[in-house]
Amino acid sequence: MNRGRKTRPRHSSQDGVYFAMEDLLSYGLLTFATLALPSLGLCLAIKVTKYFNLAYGDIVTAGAFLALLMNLSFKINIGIALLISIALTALLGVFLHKVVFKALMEAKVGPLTLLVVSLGVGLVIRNVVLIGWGPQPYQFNTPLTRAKHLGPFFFTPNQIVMILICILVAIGIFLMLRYTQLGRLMRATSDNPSLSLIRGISIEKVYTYTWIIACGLAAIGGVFMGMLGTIKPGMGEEALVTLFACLIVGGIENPYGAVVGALITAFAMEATAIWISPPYKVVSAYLLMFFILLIKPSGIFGREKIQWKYFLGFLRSRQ
Amino acid sequence: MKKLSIIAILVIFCAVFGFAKVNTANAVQPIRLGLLLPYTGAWAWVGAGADPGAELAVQEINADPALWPIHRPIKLYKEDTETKSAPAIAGARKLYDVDKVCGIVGPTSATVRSIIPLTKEAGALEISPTAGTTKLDVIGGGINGEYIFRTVSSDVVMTAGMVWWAMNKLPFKPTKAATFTADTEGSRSIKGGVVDACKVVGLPLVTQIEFALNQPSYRAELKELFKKGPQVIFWEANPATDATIFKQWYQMGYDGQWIGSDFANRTSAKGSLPASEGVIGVNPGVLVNERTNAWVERLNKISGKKGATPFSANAYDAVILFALSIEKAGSDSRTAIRDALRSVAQPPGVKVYTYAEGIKALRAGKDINYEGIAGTQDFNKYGDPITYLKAEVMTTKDPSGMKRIGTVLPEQIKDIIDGVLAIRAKRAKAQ
Amino acid sequence: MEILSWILTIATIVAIYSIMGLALNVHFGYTNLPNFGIAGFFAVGAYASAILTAPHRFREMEIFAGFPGGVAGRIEAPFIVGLLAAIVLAGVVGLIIGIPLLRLREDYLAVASIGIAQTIYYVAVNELWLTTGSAGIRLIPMPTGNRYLYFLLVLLLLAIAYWVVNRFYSTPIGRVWRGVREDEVITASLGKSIFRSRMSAWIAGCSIMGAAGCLWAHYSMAIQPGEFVPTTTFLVWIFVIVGGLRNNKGILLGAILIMGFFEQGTRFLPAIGAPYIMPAIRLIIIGVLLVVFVRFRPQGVLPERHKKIEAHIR
Amino acid sequence: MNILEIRDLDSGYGKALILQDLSIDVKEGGFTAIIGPNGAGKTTLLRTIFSLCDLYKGTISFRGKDITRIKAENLSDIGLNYVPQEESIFPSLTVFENLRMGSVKEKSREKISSRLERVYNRFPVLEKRHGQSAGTLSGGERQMLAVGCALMTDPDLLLLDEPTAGLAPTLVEGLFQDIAKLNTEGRSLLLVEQNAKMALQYAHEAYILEGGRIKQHDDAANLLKSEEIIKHYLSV
Repeated sequence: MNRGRKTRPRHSSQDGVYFAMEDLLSYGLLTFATLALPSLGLCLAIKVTKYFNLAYGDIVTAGAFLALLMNLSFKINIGIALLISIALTALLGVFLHKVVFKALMEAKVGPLTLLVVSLGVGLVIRNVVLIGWGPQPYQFNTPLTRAKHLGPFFFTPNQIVMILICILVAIGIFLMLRYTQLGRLMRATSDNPSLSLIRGISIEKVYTYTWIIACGLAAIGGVFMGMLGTIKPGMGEEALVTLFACLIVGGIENPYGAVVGALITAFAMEATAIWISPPYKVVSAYLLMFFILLIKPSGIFGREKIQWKYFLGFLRSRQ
Repeated sequence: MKKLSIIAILVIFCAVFGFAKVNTANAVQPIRLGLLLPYTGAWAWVGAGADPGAELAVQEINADPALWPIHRPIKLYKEDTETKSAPAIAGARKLYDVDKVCGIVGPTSATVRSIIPLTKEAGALEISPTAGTTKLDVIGGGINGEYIFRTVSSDVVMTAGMVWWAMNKLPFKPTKAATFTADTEGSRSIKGGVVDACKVVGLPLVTQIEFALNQPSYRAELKELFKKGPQVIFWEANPATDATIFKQWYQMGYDGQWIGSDFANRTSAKGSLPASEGVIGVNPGVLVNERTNAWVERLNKISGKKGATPFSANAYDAVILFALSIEKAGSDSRTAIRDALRSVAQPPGVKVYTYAEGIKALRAGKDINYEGIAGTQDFNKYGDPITYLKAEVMTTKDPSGMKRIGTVLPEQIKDIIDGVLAIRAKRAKAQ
Repeated sequence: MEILSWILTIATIVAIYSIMGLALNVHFGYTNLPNFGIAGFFAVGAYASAILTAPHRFREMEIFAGFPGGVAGRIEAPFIVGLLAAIVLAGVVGLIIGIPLLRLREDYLAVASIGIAQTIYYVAVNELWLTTGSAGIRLIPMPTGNRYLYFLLVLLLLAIAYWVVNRFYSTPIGRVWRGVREDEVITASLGKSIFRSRMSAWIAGCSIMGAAGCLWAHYSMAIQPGEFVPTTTFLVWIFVIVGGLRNNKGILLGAILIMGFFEQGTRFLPAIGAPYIMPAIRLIIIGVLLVVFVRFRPQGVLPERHKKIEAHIR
Repeated sequence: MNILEIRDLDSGYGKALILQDLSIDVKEGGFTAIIGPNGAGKTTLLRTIFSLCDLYKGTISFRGKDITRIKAENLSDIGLNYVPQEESIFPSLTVFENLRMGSVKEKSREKISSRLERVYNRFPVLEKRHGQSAGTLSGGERQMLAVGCALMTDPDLLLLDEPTAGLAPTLVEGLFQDIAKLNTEGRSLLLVEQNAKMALQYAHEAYILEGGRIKQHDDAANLLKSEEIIKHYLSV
């Protein structure tokens, strides 16, 4: 009846199980490499600015296209193109913050209003990219290489570099948050913006730095997504809800949670592709998100306990 | 505030329709012809490919006032379907009701089925230059009052060509094949055709995989695809997805000859080369001879691109057929044009190869049979022609990304097509 | 009078979208539930009705072309059954989804509901036996057989939806909804279950969206999953915000302005450059409009009739 | 000489006018208390001074200089600091980091470490809790930390918002002594307090705020004697 389901691989032999594990490990890690940094960036943005920015997906797109511009039009090596793209995307983020969001935040509108506004901003970015590059897909100009078996993994050299960069940058961000003055300022502003003002912290500056970091991470994520797949105007928008799934799984304002959430989501997605049905890969991320929201809305690292009673509690609730 | 908004509405209203009125105030009343294509959305490349063909046809028809059909020039009214049915319906409605076109050229498989009822109601003729979906195989051509014709052949023809190529033109004789198709209507239509055609030629399909478009990775799907070692993979996706598929296919080091459909085009090649080196596409294409070469040259002046863009020949034929039908009908009445189409497109009649030839023959009182650029455009009872197919290979050696390696002629694949149609008729009866 | 026919086409689209706008008003305007999954409920309604009412011939054609037949075309129910099924099913789906969603903070709810709509989209694409996948369902009958009469039917249903949504504003349940919106604590202290009143508003809105989906399916006579993408949701949001959130007249006005004049009126403008540029500019303008309206006129063109909070709760 | 002068002040949040026609002075080296019932606008007053509320009318001058247009984040530079009532510390930062946030703008390392030392000397418990997350501190320790943070800029005028709210009664006395010590060291204090009796015992002068307006102003000692005051505010 359902032809889509016929594609479900069946791993019955020992060999098959081994290969499935290899797939899961390799593909899971690669998907993780594309999700982790944007997820961390989005987490920092939400942690500090306290609203959900739906334009973030399109900032990821912008990062990929800026690197593409450098890589294809100016014939710059992809590594340097990535660095330039990080800088330009960060600038874009700061620009958007100063022009659109700053005034609204100062007017003390609610987080939902900012969310709706960011929707409009995302629409603008996506379509500017569309006008600039057209609807067709692009690829970075990188040498084509075959993947090799390395222990339980199956990667190309570029992919190994990507995973390493991803892990190193994530660790760098954690160290920055923990041990630098900027990290302290970001945590303080996240804890209590008005107390930060009293203490003499210029929260506007903190917001600016946060956007620089968040958009820089978005650019890396966009380039990685482009390296694995293709670059097209809708790429970030498609990834956005998956990024939110990563955040919600890990606890929305927890940077460690964002990365671990990305890891869990990536493996859940690839496991779904291997064992259930490839088209439902993305759905599995959403379902994971709903499940977490149902039993532990603060994420797996949240303080509250798992609330199984929510499953049925609503039937009885009288207040 | 309320009054203000009502006034604002009225002002916009007047502005919009005033603009529409200005358009109609021309001295010589041109014949109005609608062009409904996806200029945006997922299939934007189809609209962009077909559009210059229609433009070229109109330019050639309007070039000599002496040869204008019913002594009036043709004017194209273009609407964008955005590859979605809501805008397609609004666009078609605008073409029929506001622009008062005498018929529509378009749209694609994605939206054609939403437009058919409107065309039926308008009593007009609709010629789709791009909709190959096999779901149109049993409608149109005057059956049930649905006058939907195509200048592109049904996917049955294209898939027959794909399978024929696999069996006859590859350096080896394949014994195991697989399908790797997206879950869209177009791709399913291709897959259905391939499955039936493989039955006809006796090529076993070892794996059939469907996947969702635009995913970041297809590694799991590819792994599954190559488990049973197919030598030929019949595939259809879209350019964005092709790029990902071929890159990952190359990275994973698999073998196999990919054969694609009309989606194996230049856009796809540009996105996926160099990984897709050697991938073959079998799709509607003009013959290589003096006539078509000259035509391609004329087209290039309009499109600004080298070579025939996808579906441009089909769109060209559709507009020429419209013009000839109008002359034959002697008026731009929708129903008259509709009823005149078959008498200018198919035997009996003198074979004509250009618009000028055709209109001269019509004025001389002869019956004509237009032989198009894309194919002979002789419609079967469902309004479908069998067009020429070409085979191209994706390669970095050609600057456009694709090199033509051969042509598939209708007579070569006729047996396969008949076989497929027989299988389908049997299946429909069994239900 | 063919121009009238075209205006009627646009008016029908506007009317169907207005119904969705009214439903969003119940969700967001009355109860502060930012539903960003409108397209999902729209799809549920459209598919429910399409599957039930599609003719046998559709199934026969599917099978001829080598596709699995699926449920659509087996039942051939009349329109009214399709409409009721759309309303009920959208409500049931709303109920199931509402259980985890309605306990969330509003912005979490917004993000999660985008995921819901996408999930429904993927189900529509992949469950061939039910929805025939990306190919969609066609040959859906238009109940009145005639577009002019169908417009009247849509208008009638819009009037009913308008009346119902307007009634909600002043009925006790509507007052509780607005009470929940303004101050949960006060409302809870008056012994009203926040969760239940939210749920009732949520289901009511979802059902209305389902009805709009049904009307759309029978109007376009062919549906496919590609229509139920987030852009549909965003369009509804934009015209609701521009027209005036929490004011039903404003929503109708917004639908006419955005869905009618802006979306359709720009079809009359000459094309600039590549053909994808004009629609992109249209969306950019919509994005900018959204930002500008939220920034400078958050209450929309027609603001809410002001009533004191105390009057909401009895 | 007044260190702080507030004249004809109207302020509030958005459209809600809370304080009306308010005039208050704090003397150089003085200890002024503002007492009043819940919802009188005491916290709003301090937030207005610190540019965290919307000011509609009136002037606020610090050492004769108008500060109504100075942003909140820059007020600590000119010798003013504020200890809010609730959420007066950053719970996810450690005690040390909290104190470090107190002097964000200070560049010189020696100044920071000498001030840190002074705070640790004054509140030795904070040094013990040095690396502990501030969210895990007890109520009294939190207040000490909040005051300590404010002292990190070495302010001339300190605004205190109900420092004893929520503390165990045994701790209240001690905290007030600490506060009074700050005053004797030469710092001017503006204290908002619900515990009127205690506040009046330590403060020099006091204002009584009710319904957003000043109801009475006198020396603390006089107010403490006034029967009406005792009846209204001290009997609670």
